[in-house]
Amino acid sequence: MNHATLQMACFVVFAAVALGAALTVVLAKNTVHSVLSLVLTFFSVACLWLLAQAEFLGLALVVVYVGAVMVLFLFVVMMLDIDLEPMREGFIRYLPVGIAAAVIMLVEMLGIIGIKAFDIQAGPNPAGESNIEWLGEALFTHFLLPFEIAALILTVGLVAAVALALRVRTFSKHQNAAAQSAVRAGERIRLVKMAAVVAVAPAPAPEPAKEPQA
Amino acid sequence: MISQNLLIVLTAAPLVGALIAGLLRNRIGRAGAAAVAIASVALSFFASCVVFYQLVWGGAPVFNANVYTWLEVGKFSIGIGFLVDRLTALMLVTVTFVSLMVHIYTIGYMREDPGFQRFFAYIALFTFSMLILVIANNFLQLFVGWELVGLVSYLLIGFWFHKRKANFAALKAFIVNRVGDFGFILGIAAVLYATNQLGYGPTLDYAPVFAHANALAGQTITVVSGHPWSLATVICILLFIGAVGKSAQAPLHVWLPDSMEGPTPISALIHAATMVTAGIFMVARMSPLYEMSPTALSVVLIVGATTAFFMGLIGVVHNDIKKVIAYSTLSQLGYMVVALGASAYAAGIFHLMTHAFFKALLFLCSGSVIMAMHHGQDMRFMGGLRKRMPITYLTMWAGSLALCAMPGFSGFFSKDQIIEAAGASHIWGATYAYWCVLLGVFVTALYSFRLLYMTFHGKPRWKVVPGLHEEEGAIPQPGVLPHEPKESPLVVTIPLILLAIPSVIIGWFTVRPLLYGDWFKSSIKVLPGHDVLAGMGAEFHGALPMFWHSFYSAPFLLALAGFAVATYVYQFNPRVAGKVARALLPLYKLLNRKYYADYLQYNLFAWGGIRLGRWFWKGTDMGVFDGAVNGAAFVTERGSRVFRRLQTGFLYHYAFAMIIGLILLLGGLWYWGLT
Amino acid sequence: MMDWPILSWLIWLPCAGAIVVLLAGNARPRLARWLSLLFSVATFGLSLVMLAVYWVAPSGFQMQENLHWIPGINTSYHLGVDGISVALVVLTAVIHILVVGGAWQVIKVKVHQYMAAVLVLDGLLIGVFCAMDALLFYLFFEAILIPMFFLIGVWGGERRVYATLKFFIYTFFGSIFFLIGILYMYHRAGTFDLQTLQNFPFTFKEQTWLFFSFVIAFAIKTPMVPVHTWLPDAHVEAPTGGSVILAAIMLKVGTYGFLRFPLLITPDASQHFAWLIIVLSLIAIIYIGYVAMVQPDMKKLVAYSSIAHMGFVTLGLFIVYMLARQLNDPGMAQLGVQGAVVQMVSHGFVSGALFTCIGVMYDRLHTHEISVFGGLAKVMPWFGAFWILFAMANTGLPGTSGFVGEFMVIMSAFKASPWIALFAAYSLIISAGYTLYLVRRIIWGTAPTPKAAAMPHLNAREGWVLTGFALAVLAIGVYPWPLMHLMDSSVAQIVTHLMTSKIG
Amino acid sequence: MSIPESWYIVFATVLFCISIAGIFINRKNVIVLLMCIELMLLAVNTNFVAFSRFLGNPGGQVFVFFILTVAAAESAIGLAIVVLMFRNRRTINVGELDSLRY
Repeated sequence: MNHATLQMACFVVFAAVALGAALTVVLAKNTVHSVLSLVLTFFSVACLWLLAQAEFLGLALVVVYVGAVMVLFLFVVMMLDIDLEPMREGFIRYLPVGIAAAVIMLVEMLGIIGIKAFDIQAGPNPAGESNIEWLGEALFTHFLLPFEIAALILTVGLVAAVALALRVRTFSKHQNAAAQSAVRAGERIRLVKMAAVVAVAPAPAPEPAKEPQA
Repeated sequence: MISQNLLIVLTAAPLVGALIAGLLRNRIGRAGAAAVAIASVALSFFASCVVFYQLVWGGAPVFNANVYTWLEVGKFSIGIGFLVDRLTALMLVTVTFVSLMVHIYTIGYMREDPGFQRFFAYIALFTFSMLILVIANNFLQLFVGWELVGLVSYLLIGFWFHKRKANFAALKAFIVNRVGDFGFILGIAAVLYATNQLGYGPTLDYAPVFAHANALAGQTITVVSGHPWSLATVICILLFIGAVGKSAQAPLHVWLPDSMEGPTPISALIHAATMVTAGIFMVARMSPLYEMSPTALSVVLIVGATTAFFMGLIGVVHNDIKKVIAYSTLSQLGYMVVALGASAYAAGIFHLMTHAFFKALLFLCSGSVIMAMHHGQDMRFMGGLRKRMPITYLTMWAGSLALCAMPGFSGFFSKDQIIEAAGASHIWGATYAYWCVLLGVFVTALYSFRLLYMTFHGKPRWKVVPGLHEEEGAIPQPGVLPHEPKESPLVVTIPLILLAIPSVIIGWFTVRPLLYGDWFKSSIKVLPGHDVLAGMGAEFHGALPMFWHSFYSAPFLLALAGFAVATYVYQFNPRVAGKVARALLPLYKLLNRKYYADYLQYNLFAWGGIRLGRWFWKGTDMGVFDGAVNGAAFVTERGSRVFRRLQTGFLYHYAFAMIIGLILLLGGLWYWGLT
Repeated sequence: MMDWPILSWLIWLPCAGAIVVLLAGNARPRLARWLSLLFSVATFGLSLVMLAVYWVAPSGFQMQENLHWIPGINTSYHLGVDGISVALVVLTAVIHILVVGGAWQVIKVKVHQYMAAVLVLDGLLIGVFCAMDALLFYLFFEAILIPMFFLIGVWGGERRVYATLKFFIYTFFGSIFFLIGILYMYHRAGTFDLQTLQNFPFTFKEQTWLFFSFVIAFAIKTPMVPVHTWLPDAHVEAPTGGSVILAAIMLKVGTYGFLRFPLLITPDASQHFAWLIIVLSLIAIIYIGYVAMVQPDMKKLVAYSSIAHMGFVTLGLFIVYMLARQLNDPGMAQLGVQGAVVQMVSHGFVSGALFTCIGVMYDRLHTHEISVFGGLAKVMPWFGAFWILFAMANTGLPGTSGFVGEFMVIMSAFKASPWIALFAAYSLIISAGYTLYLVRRIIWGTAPTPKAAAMPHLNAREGWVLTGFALAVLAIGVYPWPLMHLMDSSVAQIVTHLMTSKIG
Repeated sequence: MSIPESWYIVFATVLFCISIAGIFINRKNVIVLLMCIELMLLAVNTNFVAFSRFLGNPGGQVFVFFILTVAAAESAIGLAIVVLMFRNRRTINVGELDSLRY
């Protein structure tokens, strides 16, 4: 078994795992299972990317997606008390439709891409040895501005997510330390002048309601 | 030389008077307004006399110059200016004199009217407009004056604007006049077309147009393709349509009887003496053009003759004193038009002048009677006023005799010559015209004396109820007066006397120069072939022989017959009138309904127009045009209602739509290829 | 002096004034009124300066300003005025003073915004008449919709939403075709400059398409007959000032557009389809006259009469080909075009005055219904006199401005064809019919109700505004020569230009 | 490297189609929908990686980098919205969310 065959075998294995996991994502009854299958998909695809010598992205996928995003999904799924039953209705009814759509699309896409693309072989790795160096050079020269903007988008996304999910409990009692320390003497007490309470005679019976004016 | 400044003063004085009397009416008060207006018209009259003198005896040449340029486009320019020749001068004097008399008379007639100052402003403005018309040296200015007199006429007919009938009469007068003006402005356009076509430049000035009138001979214009019409005929008939409107010839006469809703001085000034004669003046002024078209002259002749006879007949059956005189005016205008048609322009103008005097006199007399009757105008409730109003009585007799062409009175000289001219003319339709005007004399005498008898003679058919107060809004009973009728004050009777004098005598010394003395010189042009007056001049030996000769002539005998019939029927045997009316019921009805012209006008044009407008508005405009617009909006809205059902709001439907779209897109790409 | 950008000042001074007026705020309506009067008078003063400069030597386009605007598409901020523009700019400036004066106490809510909208309109309308670049023209042409939209939509009557939408969408619909036309011309000629486009040799087929794209836009704006129905609705709902500007100036934008675009850019197609415009104009004159006669609402009546009068303008503009090309009579052609432009100016004053009069009546009884009024001659004598004057001007009485243009158009139309003149002259009858029928019902007679009998007299402000209109109407009617002199050379140039065919 | 590019493409295509089917099948569970979208992005990214490798152009990988960034932000916000939605409506069933209906 030479190097190439090994690579191909690896590809087939990882691809098969990825596709199987993806099917589970789609078909699983329990959302938690779906999320976990998605994690497996990401892992397998990351491996495929490694096979394509995109080491940085493969690792990034594992770190960012599996490590952060998928955990977030898991949190949400587990945190929310979701009644899954109504969401499963029509599952069987739509299964053939979904498969049909998927198959049609697959056929169309493959048809467009054509079989002629099948025997293209890659040249030597232009990145030399270091994929990170290669990518980093591009990222910090040509794509510097988009890179910075991407950072900004992430920040905005973070802030937005927090702002959306944050719940302020208005009815809870809490101290406002800033207000406490900023208070002045004059504001601590307020004297209110009020008229003395005088006993009033009972009000006369209200007149019958007038006819509304036309 | 006539000075231009004098002419400016002559024309502008009444305008200034009108503006002062109108705009400052509260500042200067009633007396002030009257004084200003009268002074301005008197100034104008004086200036007219000066101009007349200079032109006739002073040997001044014809004045023709522009004061300022009104319009200038490229080579084409029109000015506002003056053309003063003898025709103009005669008109100026007549107009300003009658106007002055009416101004003075108004002081008495309108004494108690709250619109006193307004009235003076209007009549002064009218005088100004009339002067603009008369003194014009181009077609545009003629049209300006033409329309302005129409405006003032409109305002004056509707002077008592709280009266519904007056409002409608004013509206009718303006619109019917506009029908005439419609033809008139097209006539002006045709003149411009002709000048442009014949190569003496686009111009609307009288001088070049008349000078080149001969060039019109043989020129044609194609209006309906395949039928070239004589250009001169088209121009003249179009212009004549204007005259038909303004001078109230059939079939556009309907407005004039209704215009009697206005105050009587107006009926005298505008609807008898001056404005309605504008058409006559215009045709006489355009004589060089009319001479080029015998067809147009025939049309003029026939229209005039028809009006002269048939409108006079209506006068016989009416009982409203002013309406009778109004129909008489129509008839007399018809006479003048006949004269024009017979190419006896001078006779037409002559009759215009004498008619201005005696018809103004008749109207003012009737006004005096109406004042005495407390604004009652129905002759059936008059009678026996002879003793109570001697001056009015006498002057009205004088006016009526002049109107009936009794030998010696001014009307005799003018009218007789018209009848003779119609008889002498050889153009197509002249025979018809001759018989019309001849029989018209009988009719004229009939209604004139009928009027006199019913008003002044016989027993009083009114009664006096001393306690009667004329309350606001109370309908006064006809023939019931609060106190005895009495003679009008001096401001009323003096104009009557002053107008009666020329009505009686002016014919004696004007007939020869005006008709046979080439008095008008260049201002009127007659082709030798049409010149009936020249032929008549050969037999004319002076006013006195004409006077004597007339006692054997047909017109006199007919007038006498009219007098006799009227005397018998209305003085001695009043019941005959009713019997005759019953015997000739269809005819009586036809006349009483004024040949159904009003009926037609009211139902066909007025209501028909409104119906048509409603139909256009509701049907075409709201239905079709706006319906299309609102329909487009409606269809869009309804369509949207349907299409918005696609927006289910379910996320997965949008996702499905996207995916299906993607599948279709990919399918398309695959099928048609990427390029 | 000549380098001073007076046209830019004329356009942007009132716009800047609008901002200043807005700053005065809602709480100080008095200040807002006086400021807007100040700015409109200042604009008028500037327009007089421009008039004086032009008057000295009236020929061609003067006071031009040409700045790069969007160099990428070769469009420039190109302003300039010829005699026609000068007349219309001065008209705009005058009318706006009268509108500001007319709105003085009538507008009670959001005074500053109202005045600002009026001032912005002032500037933008002047911009339309000064633009010498097609795109710039289009910009101003569209922009005037916005302040008018607010004028009707905010201060309008009960059905103002319907009227505003109709007005806006209708005119906008037309403008889209206009924009396509402009873009096509740019595609072909590579420039938006009007004078270049006027000399660009478009083929006949191109001209036909361009012609209809222009005509749809301007016919709606003018408005011409089948596409006129937005105008009565807009007028009925608009506040007085809005109506005055709409009738007096915005309609002229449409006819001015006819003059600058189809007439000169697509002369051959215009010649070929002139019959269509002439027929529509004649229909406007007669048919709309009948429609006007039966309107129960004064504003609708005057709105319809405006349509009829604009028929004279389009008629005067489009008989020019018959005269200049087929009959080879440039003199008469010039008379027709000039008559059309005089009619534009005159109608500005007359219709503005009529709408102001209606506004005066509306302020008193809060309705435009004819049947509510009566006997104004007794109730408000001075006002009645003004009414009569303007009504007479509307019927084209000589001595008022309404006559001059109609007279000139009829005169030249007779040469083109007696039939055209015949139908055009029918206006004499029908306009007298509807106007005086209105006058009979509201001025003469007696007041139908005690309320109508107790209407207060004209106040000084109303009196001055109406006097301003009256003076203009009479001045043009009595002495139109200066107006003609102003435009003579420009009109002659136009006629000379369109005598030569573009397709050889 | 000996794996043909077409393998990657076919793999990505199949992955994409699975996620398409997933959207149809799980049309009411918004979390699974979000996960399907993640799968789609993964498929696309795989293509980018493969193209970048086979064309020797770093652009594709840079793009994947950005997509990852944006997708991370997107799913974070998406999940936050889901949480909010659940808090307000006590459900995340898409079939009950129709307030944008006509």
